[in-house]
Amino acid sequence: MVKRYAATCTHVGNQNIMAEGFKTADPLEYHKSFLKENCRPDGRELDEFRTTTLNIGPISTAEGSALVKIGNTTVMCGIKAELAVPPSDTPDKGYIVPNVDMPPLCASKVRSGPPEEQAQAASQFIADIIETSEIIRKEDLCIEKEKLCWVLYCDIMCLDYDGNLLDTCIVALLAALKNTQLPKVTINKETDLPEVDLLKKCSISVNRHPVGSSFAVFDNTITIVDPTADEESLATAVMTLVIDEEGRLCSLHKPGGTALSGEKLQDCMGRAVTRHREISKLVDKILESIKK
Amino acid sequence: MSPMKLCVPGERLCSTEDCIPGTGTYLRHGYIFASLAGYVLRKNEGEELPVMSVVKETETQLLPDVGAIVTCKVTSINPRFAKVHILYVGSTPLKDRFRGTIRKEDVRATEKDKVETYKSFRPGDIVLAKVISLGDVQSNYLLTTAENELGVVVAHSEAGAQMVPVSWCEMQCPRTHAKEFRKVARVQPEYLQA
Amino acid sequence: MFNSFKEKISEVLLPGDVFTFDLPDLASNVKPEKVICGPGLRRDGDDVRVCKCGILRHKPPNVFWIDSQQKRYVPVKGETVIGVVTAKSGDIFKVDVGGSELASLSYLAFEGATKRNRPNVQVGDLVFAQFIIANKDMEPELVCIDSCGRANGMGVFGEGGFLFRVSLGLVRRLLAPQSEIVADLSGLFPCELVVGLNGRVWVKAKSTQQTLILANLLESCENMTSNQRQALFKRVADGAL
Amino acid sequence: MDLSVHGVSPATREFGCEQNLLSRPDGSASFIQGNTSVLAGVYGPAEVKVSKEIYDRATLEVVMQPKIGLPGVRERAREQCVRETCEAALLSTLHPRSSLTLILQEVHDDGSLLACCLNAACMALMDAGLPMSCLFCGITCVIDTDGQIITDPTLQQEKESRALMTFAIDSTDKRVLMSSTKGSISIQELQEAIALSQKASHRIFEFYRGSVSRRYSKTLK
Amino acid sequence: MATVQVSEAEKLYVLHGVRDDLRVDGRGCEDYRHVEVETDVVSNTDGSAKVSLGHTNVLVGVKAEIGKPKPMVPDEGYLEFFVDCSANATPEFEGRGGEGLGIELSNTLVKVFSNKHCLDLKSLCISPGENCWVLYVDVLLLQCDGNLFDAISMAIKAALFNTKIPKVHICEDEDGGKEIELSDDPYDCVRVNVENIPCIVTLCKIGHRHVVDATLQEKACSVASLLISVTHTGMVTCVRKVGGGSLDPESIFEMTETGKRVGKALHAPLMELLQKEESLGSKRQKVGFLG
Amino acid sequence: MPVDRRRIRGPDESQSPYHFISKESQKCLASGDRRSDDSQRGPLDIRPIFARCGLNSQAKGSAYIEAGNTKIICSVYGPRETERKDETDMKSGRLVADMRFAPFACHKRGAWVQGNEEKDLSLGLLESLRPGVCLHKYPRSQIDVCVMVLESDGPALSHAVTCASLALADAGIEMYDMVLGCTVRHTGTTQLLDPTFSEVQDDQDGVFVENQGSVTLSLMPNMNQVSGLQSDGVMEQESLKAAVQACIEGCYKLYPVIQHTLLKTVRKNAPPSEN
Repeated sequence: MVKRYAATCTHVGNQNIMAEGFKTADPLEYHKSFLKENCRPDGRELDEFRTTTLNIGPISTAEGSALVKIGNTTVMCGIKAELAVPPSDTPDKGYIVPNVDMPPLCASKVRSGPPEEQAQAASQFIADIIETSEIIRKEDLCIEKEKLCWVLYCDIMCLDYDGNLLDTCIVALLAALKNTQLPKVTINKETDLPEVDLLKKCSISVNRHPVGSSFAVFDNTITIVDPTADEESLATAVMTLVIDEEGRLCSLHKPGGTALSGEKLQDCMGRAVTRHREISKLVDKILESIKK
Repeated sequence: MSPMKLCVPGERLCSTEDCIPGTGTYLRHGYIFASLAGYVLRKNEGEELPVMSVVKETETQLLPDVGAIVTCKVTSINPRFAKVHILYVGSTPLKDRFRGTIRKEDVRATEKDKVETYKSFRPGDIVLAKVISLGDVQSNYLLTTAENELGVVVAHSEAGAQMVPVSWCEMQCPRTHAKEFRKVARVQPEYLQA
Repeated sequence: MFNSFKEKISEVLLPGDVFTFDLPDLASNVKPEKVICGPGLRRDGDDVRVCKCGILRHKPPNVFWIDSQQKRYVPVKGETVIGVVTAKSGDIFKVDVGGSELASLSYLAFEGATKRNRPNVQVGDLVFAQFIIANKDMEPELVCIDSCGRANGMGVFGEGGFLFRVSLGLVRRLLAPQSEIVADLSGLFPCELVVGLNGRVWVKAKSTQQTLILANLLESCENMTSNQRQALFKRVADGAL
Repeated sequence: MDLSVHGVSPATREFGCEQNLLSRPDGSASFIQGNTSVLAGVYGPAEVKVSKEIYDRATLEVVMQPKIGLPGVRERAREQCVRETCEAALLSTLHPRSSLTLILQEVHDDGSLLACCLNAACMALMDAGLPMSCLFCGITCVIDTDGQIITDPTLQQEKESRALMTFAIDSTDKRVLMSSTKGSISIQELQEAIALSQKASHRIFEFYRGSVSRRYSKTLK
Repeated sequence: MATVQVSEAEKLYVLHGVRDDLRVDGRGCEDYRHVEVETDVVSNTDGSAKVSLGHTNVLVGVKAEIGKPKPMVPDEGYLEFFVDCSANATPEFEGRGGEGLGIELSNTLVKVFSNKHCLDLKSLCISPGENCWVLYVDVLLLQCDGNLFDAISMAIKAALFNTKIPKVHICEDEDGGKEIELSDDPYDCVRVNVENIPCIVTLCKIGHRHVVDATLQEKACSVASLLISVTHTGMVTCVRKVGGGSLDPESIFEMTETGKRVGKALHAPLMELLQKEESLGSKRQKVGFLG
Repeated sequence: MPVDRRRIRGPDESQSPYHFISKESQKCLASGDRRSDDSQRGPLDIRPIFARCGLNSQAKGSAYIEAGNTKIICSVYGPRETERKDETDMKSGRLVADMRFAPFACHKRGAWVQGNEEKDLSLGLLESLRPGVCLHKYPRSQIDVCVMVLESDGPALSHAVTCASLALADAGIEMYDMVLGCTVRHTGTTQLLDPTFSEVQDDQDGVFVENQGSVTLSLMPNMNQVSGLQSDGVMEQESLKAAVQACIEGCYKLYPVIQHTLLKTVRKNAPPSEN
């Protein structure tokens, strides 16, 4: 790192801006000077994820919860279950309602008020993933056809935003769902009202395990994995690949930006597959540890 | 070496009879109290009494103050003034952007009426400036570059290359050799690299 | 490259179309000609790339540009425009010319104006002025004098007359050296006609009625062939409309 | 691999486009793909709010209006896709500190709506005369239950499909600028779909050229 | 909050006056300004009252509507508060200027009044889990000259005293569905028991002492105030510190003591006044808004 | 009621399962004596507190507090440019406090949109913190304090105050004193310090208990000044006084923990050897 720093200084030449100043004054050049040497300002390789940590079930008021950190980026997902009448067009299904929120505490740029575009797009993205991968079978959420079903509110909140929101959200959602336990509900024949037995709880079956891998593209040539907030804002494009355990794509989400060649896409795909293995292992390990 | 004393805000450090209050402290009822969490420093600075201050690991110059040297980026210019974003106060980066204004008459010290902002700054330039006023309700921080050491330090030419200063009012593009006008800051020798 | 340009003259081009240098013919060892790129063409490394859609035009010997139809005006240095004074602040006027920001106009930039003798310009007045500064980095600046300090037709508009907007393409046709439209129009009614390159046209004829007829005719020229136009003008001249 | 898919040009519905049909915006276009129709309007470069000002480029905002009701989260996600695609094509550094606004009004949705929005957006940006480094087009593909890939599907075909992909493709290198997918897709299927979309893009860009030429032939003679 | 600018000299004058138990308008530290209460001032409400306290003027209207009980308490009705800070009261409220204060006031009113200790919420229940009375209490600030809370609380107590809720009959139709029938007779109504409804006393700390019913000028001289709501028995139902400053524990104890004493004493004359006005019935002389 | 178009909506109506708890399991929920959360805890003990500073990478300062099951996170941003300036901002800075509950923080799912109660708590937080911050040092700027209650089991406001003042100190914002929060639940004759959620619940059986209420107080321990005070319920003035005193004592019990947390942070960020 120290060596890199010196190199940056000479790059700036005789200007009386210190190396740290260079970062703020011309952040793009600063990052590019690292990428040229196949490394990144935080010392990572181009295809290296930040440390991912997971805490499953930290919130006792939620039916299921998980806290995920990828580097500094921290996301908490809490699952709250409520009872409702099934939708009229699919009377044998329940609801899953995911929302991603970026409250003002997660980043300096976020102002209080309704969610901004990024959070809304993330909500839609997560909703699409749930729909596509059938992570939970909505039929499993039905308690009695046409009468009663569960609504799973998956509230995903970013507590610290340092890039790569989508990957973190997917892991948090997956881990929280795996942690979710619903009480037993029966419908009382006399009153026609539901009766909830908090003593009998059972897990819901998680059907599929989607895992995301995000990439940032610099000038059509360099792709880096797991971008930080700085890297995201300087990159010319970002992309998220979501893969399930069978290696099928749940999503290729690239909301614009500069073009990406087929070969690069292929490389990213390969990285996404290994990432899936890493995350599955991590989730299983943590789940195992909390069972004990 | 004895362990350095630590304190949290609100802690009473000493009486004003023993010390002069420095940074990170405040005075109340004749005593000096800490206003920061950090290390307690007692320094003799040639005065009768030592100065008592509290320091954190990072510099706590959080706001541009009158007289402070700031590093800023020019965001827009018009014939009357240049608008800038203040990036640094001294050597401390600001986490949030503060806006400032360099008025035409504050660009340089001499021949003020002949100053043209267009020949002094361009959007994107990195400029060293000094805070002259916090401004009023409507305006931003008012800055000046009317000193030899102040002015443009980094600028890019039309061709996109970083230019080299050739005089106090001109910079040159290394690629096209075209010269452009700027209010150039004199490069201080201690920053020059071998 | 020159040849590849020539082939395309008067053709419609789209953004992203590229002109590459002809491979230098080693045998003949002819130097490639220089090309001057006008609006809508940009150098991209060794190539020239089209960035606006429109028709490729050529002005001998080697100037090429894209003639495109657009409505929003973007200030260009040296162009004359019609602006509306929207504010006075200190020693400048703020003028709306239809661009992305207001242009400034110094009160000294009028013929005969001095610090004591300020021109009589009010908020809401129309001015005919020329850009002396217009580029992406700066606030555009107008003047109402030429390089010799003469008004040269520029300044504040007088009473009466009618201001309306037409497309930038039509404006350029009106300002062409021998514009048929202008010739035809002035054949109908005697009038004063001021055309700003920002798509604003000011007309004043003898009566309000004539002014309005002229304005309407001009607006309808937008999408007419010259034959259609001449037919229309003839009907007006005959008093049919 | 079904080679026949690669052999023939992928099927698309009939296109229609009209530029400069609205008088208020600085650029406008309507784009029709079969029964799907979108109206686009562009304003700018215009004055920008101080809070949204970017010192070295224009600020682009995209607003998407559904046919019925008010825009929701889905529209916001699509706006993001369209905006970032446009940003890749526009030379927004030529108009720093100004605002560009693109409004997309859904007129009718009969499948491939996002693709149609992208096409309408591109035509409207061109109409406004905004400088662009290249053009882009949108193509939607679906994979039906038999594993067949259908380009430019109708709403019915979308409903019956098991996967849906929309790509934006640039005119210079025919690469993927934007991708938005739904449904489980194998990597092979993805590659086939991209290849097909790239093929289909030629057709759309041809249509763009024809459409613009027609417009200029009308006005500039 | 509506504020006035006070110079240092004025501040010192007020401070010294308070020290000597003599305020600028001649009152002692625990004296209220002249209070006027009038009920039944708005005809299209179910209960209303107007209170003026010095130059502070507030109008409260109560509207009773049938709503659904809250799921957690199916056998209770509830109150909803809305405070309208109209630009009439002070130009500062123009546009959205009064919104923040309005929310602050109504949130505090909820805390003070909307609990079962001060009002028998069960009496507002019509049929458990299905229907209940919702009392919409709308507060309109007509003029602000300090001490809004005290004036509003008196006005709310008076308006609730004045509130007449129509009697209802629940009848069952053939299908077993329930139907609610409102009594047509305007005299066939239920009254709200306002006995336990507290009054708010705001104490402003000025210098080392505190005053009740501070004017805007006095408020500007104070760093913090304590708002205490007291019932007729002298029970304290709500305490809140408001304002940017802090208080030492000793003065908090003194202030609660004063608050309790002053607050307790407020109830009897207020009730007396209300009952007297009620007994006059239609014979009473209406003062109205221009009086 | 306008519909929230910026979030994905669920069914129009859904109800918490806690409204339909069967009789048997209800008993189990309410079982156990008070102070069930920690058998060691006496009525005037606070819950063991876990506090840490500097967890948020984006904020100028941040803190996290865990007291029993109550979990609160706070970030401080600024001083930054005030968005809307007025005359008073020129002389001294503006403190802005925003307190929210995560939708999953309570038994009943909360809405994303900040409700009146959260606004009221934000105001209470602001008024408790403001006397402690040297705002005159930050002219023309604003300091934003954002508090998120991740899980609420007992007095959110008092812990939020403590957490926020830790975050302010971590941010290096100059303060006259730390601000600590404490809540006491008073029932009849007993006082419970730092009550859990079940302890502050009014008796659902509808038995009217005289002299019952809660007091939340914020204290600046070195100056011995109360910067915030809120109470509800119905209490005799003497009980109120006793509760206030209990809160103050509670704050002093809390102070060493907070002090320790801050000092640890200072030491971690800059080990003494380097100075």
